[in-house]
Amino acid sequence: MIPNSPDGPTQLEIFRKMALLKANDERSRKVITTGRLVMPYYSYRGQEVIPSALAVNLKDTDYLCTIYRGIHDMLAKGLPLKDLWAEIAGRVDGTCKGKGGPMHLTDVKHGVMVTTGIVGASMPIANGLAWASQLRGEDRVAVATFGDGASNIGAFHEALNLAAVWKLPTIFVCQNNRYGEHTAYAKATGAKNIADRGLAYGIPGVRVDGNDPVAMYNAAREAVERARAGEGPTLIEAMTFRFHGHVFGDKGGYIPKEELEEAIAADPYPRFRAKLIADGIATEAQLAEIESGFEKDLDEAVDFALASPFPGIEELTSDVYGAAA
Amino acid sequence: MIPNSPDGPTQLEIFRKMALLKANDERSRKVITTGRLVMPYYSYRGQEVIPSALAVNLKDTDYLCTIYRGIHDMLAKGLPLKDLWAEIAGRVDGTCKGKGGPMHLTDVKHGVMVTTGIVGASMPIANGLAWASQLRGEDRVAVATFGDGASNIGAFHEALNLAAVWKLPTIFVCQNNRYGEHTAYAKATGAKNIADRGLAYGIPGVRVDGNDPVAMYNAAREAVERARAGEGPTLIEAMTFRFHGHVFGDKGGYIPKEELEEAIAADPYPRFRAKLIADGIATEAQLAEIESGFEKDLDEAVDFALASPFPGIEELTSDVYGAAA
Amino acid sequence: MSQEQITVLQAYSQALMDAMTEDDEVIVLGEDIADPEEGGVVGVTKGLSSKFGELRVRTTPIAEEAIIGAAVGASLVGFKPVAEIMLMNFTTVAMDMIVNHAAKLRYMSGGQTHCPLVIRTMTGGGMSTGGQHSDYYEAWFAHTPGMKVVCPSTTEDAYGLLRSAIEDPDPVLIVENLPIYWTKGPKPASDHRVPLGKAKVVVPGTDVTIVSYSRTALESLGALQALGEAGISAEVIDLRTIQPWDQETVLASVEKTGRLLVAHEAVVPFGAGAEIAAVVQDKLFGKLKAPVKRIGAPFNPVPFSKPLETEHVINGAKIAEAAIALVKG
Amino acid sequence: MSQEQITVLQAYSQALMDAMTEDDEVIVLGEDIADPEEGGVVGVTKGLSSKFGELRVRTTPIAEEAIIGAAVGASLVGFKPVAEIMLMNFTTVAMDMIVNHAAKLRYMSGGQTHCPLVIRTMTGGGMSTGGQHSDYYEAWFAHTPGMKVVCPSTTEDAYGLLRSAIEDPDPVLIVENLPIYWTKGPKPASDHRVPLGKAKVVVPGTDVTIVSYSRTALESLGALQALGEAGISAEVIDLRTIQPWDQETVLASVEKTGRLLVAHEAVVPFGAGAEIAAVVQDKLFGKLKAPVKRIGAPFNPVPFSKPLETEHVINGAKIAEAAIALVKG
Ligand SMILES: Cc1ncc(C[n+]2csc(CCOP(=O)(O)OP(=O)(O)O)c2C)c(N)n1
Ligand SMILES: Cc1ncc(C[n+]2csc(CCOP(=O)(O)OP(=O)(O)O)c2C)c(N)n1
Ligand SMILES: [Mg+2]
Ligand SMILES: [Mg+2]
Repeated sequence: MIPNSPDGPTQLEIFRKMALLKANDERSRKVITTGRLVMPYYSYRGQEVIPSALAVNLKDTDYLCTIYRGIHDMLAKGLPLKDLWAEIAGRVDGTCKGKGGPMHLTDVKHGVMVTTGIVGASMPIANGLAWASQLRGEDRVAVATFGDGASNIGAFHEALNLAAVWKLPTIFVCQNNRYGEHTAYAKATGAKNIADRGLAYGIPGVRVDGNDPVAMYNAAREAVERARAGEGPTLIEAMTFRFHGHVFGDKGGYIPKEELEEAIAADPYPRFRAKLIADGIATEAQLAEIESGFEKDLDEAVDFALASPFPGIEELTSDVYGAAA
Repeated sequence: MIPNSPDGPTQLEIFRKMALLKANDERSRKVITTGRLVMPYYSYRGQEVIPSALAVNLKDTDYLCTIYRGIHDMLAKGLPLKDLWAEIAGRVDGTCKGKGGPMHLTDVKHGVMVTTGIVGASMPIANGLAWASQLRGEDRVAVATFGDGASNIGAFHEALNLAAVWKLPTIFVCQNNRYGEHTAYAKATGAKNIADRGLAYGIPGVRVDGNDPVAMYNAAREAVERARAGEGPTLIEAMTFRFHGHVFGDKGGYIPKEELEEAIAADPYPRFRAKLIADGIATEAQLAEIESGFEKDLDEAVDFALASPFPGIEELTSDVYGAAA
Repeated sequence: MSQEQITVLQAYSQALMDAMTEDDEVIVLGEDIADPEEGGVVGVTKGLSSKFGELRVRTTPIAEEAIIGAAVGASLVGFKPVAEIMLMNFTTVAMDMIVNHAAKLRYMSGGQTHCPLVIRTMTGGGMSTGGQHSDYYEAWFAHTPGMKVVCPSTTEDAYGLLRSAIEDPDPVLIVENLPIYWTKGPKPASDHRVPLGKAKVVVPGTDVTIVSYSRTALESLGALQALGEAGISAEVIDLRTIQPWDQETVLASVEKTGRLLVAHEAVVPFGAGAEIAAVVQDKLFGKLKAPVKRIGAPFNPVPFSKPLETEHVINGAKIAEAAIALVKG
Repeated sequence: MSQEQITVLQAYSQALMDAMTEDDEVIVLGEDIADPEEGGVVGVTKGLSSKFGELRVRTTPIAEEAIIGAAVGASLVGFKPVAEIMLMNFTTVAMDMIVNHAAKLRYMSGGQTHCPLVIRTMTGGGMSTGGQHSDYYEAWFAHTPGMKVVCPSTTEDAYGLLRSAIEDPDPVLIVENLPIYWTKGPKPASDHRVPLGKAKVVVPGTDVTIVSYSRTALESLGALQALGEAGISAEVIDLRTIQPWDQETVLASVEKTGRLLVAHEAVVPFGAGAEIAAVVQDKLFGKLKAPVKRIGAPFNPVPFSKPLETEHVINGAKIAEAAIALVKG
C-alpha cells in the first residue's frame, strides 16, 4: 500500500465521479419508479467509491470489462450520460443503438469494452485485452470488475491463473458487497477473504475498504502501476455494500435489518463529502454546485434519451455478422 | 500430520498394492507393444505410492472418482484384474461390458463410481457422492483424484469451494507429476504449490511426498479421519512423477533429460521394497512371492480378457436410457 | 382434478413439495433456493427448505458446474436431485457436466450407474433482459443421447411433467418459460402425471397442424381466432416433450391435415423444428399438401430495445400469418 | 496449384504459418501448442513459436474458458486469435465464452466491436478413445447466431478454409477430423482460399445427391464404387461450411437429381442434417422423387469396444446402402 494519500485535486475528482454516480443511480430508480423507463436495473448505490477512486488512476485508453451491476464503473471510466441513457432506453442514440441495453453496454471510445450478464465472464475477456496491450508493447491495463459471488465460479479461477502465468496487466477488482443475489458471503464462499485467493495464483491479493476513497485510491494506484510496469496482475477485494438489493424491486428481505441500517449509516458519500470540506479541499458551495450540475446533466440526458427514436426494424437482423473481408 | 507411521502389516499391504499396480502397468505396456491390445493408455508408472497408501485408509463402501490416468487408483481401491482387463480389451466380461474402456471404467462394487476423460470433472461429481453420504448420515468419504494441470481448470475451483461451504467429506487428491500433457507445472500454474490453494477455500491444503508411502499414508489417514468425523474436505498435493510420458507413444521429449533420470533414479518402488526388508517387515522371499503372484494373476487376467467375447451389436444402442418407472 | 386455480409457478412449486414429501430421496439444489435466500429469485422453491431442511434443499454458490456435478454424484447412488440452473443461458457454463457426464454415465458404465436427476431452468423473451438472458437451447440437449427435454406450458403439464421427470431414471432438462409463470390454470391433484414423450392435441382441426411447445404453445392458441376468421381449421399440438418427441401423435395429425407448421421461440436454423420437419417430410412423403413450414426467432441474438425484442419474439399474430400463408398458399 | 503432396495436418500447419507470416495480428493460443511443448499434441502448431515467439504463440494452462476468453478479448482490439480447443468434447467447458460472448458481442455492442477469432478443434471416431473424445457438435454452433462453422476434408480445404476463417471478421469454429490428419493431397499455394459458405460438387451425378462434410465427405466418395456397381450415378457434395451453408449449390443439385441423402458423423436426431432436410423439402416441394434421407451415428454415446465403435461410426458402405435404398427403394 502506498502511504501518501491523493492530493486535493485528485480527491475532488474522486468526489466529482462519486457525485455523478450517486445522482445517476438515484435518477435511474426515480425514472423506473415513475414508469418513464422499463428495464432490469441493478443499483450500485453505496459502491460509488470503488470505480471513482479506481478511475482517476486510469486513462481512456485503458480497458474495462464490467458486469450488469456496472453502470457506476462505466460512468467513472468516462461513458457520457446521454449515450448511457439513450442506450438503457433502447434508443438509436445509445452507445449500442439500443441493442445492448443496461446489461450489455459498450463504449469503445472510453475503453468500456464489454459488459456481461454472465457471472465471472468479465475476467477471461479482460485477460485478452491485457494480452493485446502486452503484444503491442503498450502500457495499457485491463480492469475486470466483478462481485464477491463471482469469485466462486470457474471463470474467476481460470482467468486469475492465466493472468498470473502470463504476467498480464489485468487488474481484478472484486466489489465485495457481501451478497450474491440473495445469498450471504459466508454461505457461498469458503475463503475467509477473497483477497486470500491471490496466493492461489502467486499474485498480490489486497483487501481494502472500498468505501474509503483514500485507501481505495492507493490500492488501485499500486495495482495500476504494477500492471503498467509489467509486473503482472493484482487481485483487489474492495469491501462495500449495495443499499437497494440485487435488482430493482428486490426488497432485500434476506438482509438482516441491523446490517442494512449499519451499512446505510456508514454511507461513504456524505462521509467523504464532509471530509473534503473539513480538510479544506472544497467548500460546501463548490460541492453543492457539482451536485446540482449533475442534476441538470441528468435532466438533459433523460430528455435526450426519451426523445431519441427507437432503432428501425432493420436493426433487428443487422450486426450479426460483418462483411467478409 | 500424524507422527506415528503405519504398522508393519499396513506397510506390507501398501507394498502389495504397489506391486500389483507396477506389475499391471508393465504388463499393459507390454501387451500394447506386442500388439495384443489397442487402446489409449496413460501409464501411471512412478505414481503407485499415492493410491496404495491412500487405499489402505479406505473401505469398499467409500467412493472414488478418478481420471483417464486412474487405473492405479482403481486397482488400489479393489477393482479385480479380470474385470479390468476384459474392459480395456472391450469385452463383454469387462466391468462396463466393454463400452467404457480404459478412460471410463466404473466398478460400483468397489466404489469406483466414475472415471472421466475430462480434466477436472472428477471433483464436482465426488462432491455429490459426499453429499449423499452426508444425507444418509453415513461415514463414507468420496475421493477425487486428479492431476496438477487439472488444478487450473474451473471445475477444481467450483468443487473445492462447494465442498468447503458444505463441509463435505470429499478428499481431493492431486497427483502432482509436474506435467500436464507436455506442459511443465510452472508454465501452467500460478501457485507456488497447489496445496496453497486450500487457503482459497478455508480448508487444509497438505503438500506431501507422494512417493513416500509413510508420509502419504499419514496425510491420507488424517484427511480420511477428518472427513469421516464430519470436519470437511482436505486438499492433498502428492508430489510424484510419471515415468513414461503422457500417453503410450509419447516419448516425453519436452522433459529435461536430467529431470527424468533423477525421477527414475528415485523410483519409489525399489526404495520401499528395500526399506521393508531393512526394517524386517518382510523378507526378500516374501516380496518376491507377492510379485510373482501378480504376474500369474496377470497372465490369467489377460488370457481371460482376450478369450472373452466382444459385446453383441445390440449393446451399441442399449444403456442409453432406462425403462421409465 | 379439482378446479381450484393456481399459477404455473405454483404448479412447479407444488410438484417439488409433493415429490419431496412422498420421496425422501428427492433433493433440491441451486442458487438462492433455500428460504433464508427467499426460496429462489422467483420463488419456485419457496417453503421447501423450511419443511425439509437445508441439507435436502441446499443453496449453492454461483458455480453451475459444481451444481450439476453434485447432482450427478448424488444421483449415482439413488438420490433424485432437482438442480436449478437459474437461466438457460447459464447452462453454457455447465455443459460438460450435463453432456459428457449426466447424459453418458449410464452408457459408459455399461448400465452399472445412471443419473436420475432433473435440471430445472428458466428462459423466455419479452422481459427486456437483453442478449444473454432469454435464449432457448432445447435443440442442443435434444441432440444429446441420454438426455430428455421437456417444455411445459400449462399448470397441469408443469406439475405432471416435473413429477414424471423426477420419477424418470434418466437426466431430464425441464425448460420453464419465465413470462408465463404467472398465468393461471387448474390445480392438479398430487397423483397427476404427464408421461414424458407424449404430445397433446390441444385443439382439433382439419386444415393445418401447428406443433409448438412452451409459451409458444399458448401463442398458437392465440392464433386460432385469426385463423378462424380466415376460415382455417387448425389442429394445435403442444409437443411438451422435445426429446423423445411424440412422432406418432404428430404424424397422425399431419396425415389428417396434410399441412404442418412448427413454431418455437428459438432461432429457426438448426432448431428443434428442423428435426420435426425432417421426420415428417420423410414419413409422410407424398401425403403432404404443402411443405412443412417453420417459424421462430430470426437468426440473431436477442436485442434489448423494446420494439426490436417484440419483433424478435414469436407471437400468435406471426403464427396465424404463417399458418394462413401455408394453407392459402 | 503445385502438385507437391502434403497431409491435411500439414495443410493446417502451413495455413497458420503463412497467416502469421503475412499478418502480425494473427496470434495463436492453446494447450501444449508452443515448441517447448512440442508444438501441440499432434503437432499442428509445430514451429510457430520458434518462428514468431512465445508471446504470439502461447501455451496455456488447461483452462478452456480462459483460452476462449483471452481470444475474445484480444480479438476485440484487432488481433486475429486462433485458439485451439484440443478436442470438440472440450468445447463444453467453454460454451459460455463462445455462445454468450464471441458470437454476440458484435450484436450487443451495436457493431462497435466484433470478434475476428478462430477456434480450431479436433474430433472424429474410430480411434478407440471412448465416450468423451470423438463427438461432433457442429449442430450446436450452427444454431448460434454470430458463429460460423466449417468442416474441411482435404488439404486444399483445410488450408483454404483456415486462411479464410482467419481473415473473416467473425468467430469461426473449424472442426478438424483427427483420423484424416495423415491423409495426403496437393499442397495449396499461399494465395489459395476457400470462401466460407461455399460447398463443392466433388463428383457430378444424376440419380441422387449426397451431401456430407468432414471425414464423411471422403466416406461418400468411398461409396461411389458400390453405387456405380448398382448402376447409380451419385452427385457428391462436400458442404465444407455448415454455418452459413450453401443452399444454392445443394438446391441446384437436388433439383437435378430429385433425391437427397445427407450424411454426417454426428448422431442423426436434431443434427445438422435435419436443417438441410427441412430447407430442401420446403424449397423443392413437389420436385423430389423421394423423401430427403439422413444417415449418421445412431442415438447413443460413442462406445469403446472396437466392434461397437466400428458399427457406430458412419462409413462408405453404410452411405452406399442408404443411397441405394433411396434410389431403388
Ligand atoms: C453463470 C451465471 N450464473 C448465475 C447468474 C445469475 N446471477 C446474476 S447476478 C448474480 C449474483 C452475483 O453476485 P456477485 O458476484 O456478488 O455480484 P453483485 O450482484 O453482488 O454485484 C447471479 C447469481 C448469472 N448471471 N450467471
Ligand atoms: C477439459 C479438458 N481439456 C483438455 C483435455 C486434454 N487433456 C487430457 S489429459 C491432459 C493433461 C492433464 O494433466 P494433469 O491434470 O496434470 O494430469 P496428468 O495427465 O498429468 O495425470 C489434457 C490437457 C481434457 N481431457 N479435458
Ligand atoms: Mg455481491
Ligand atoms: Mg500432471
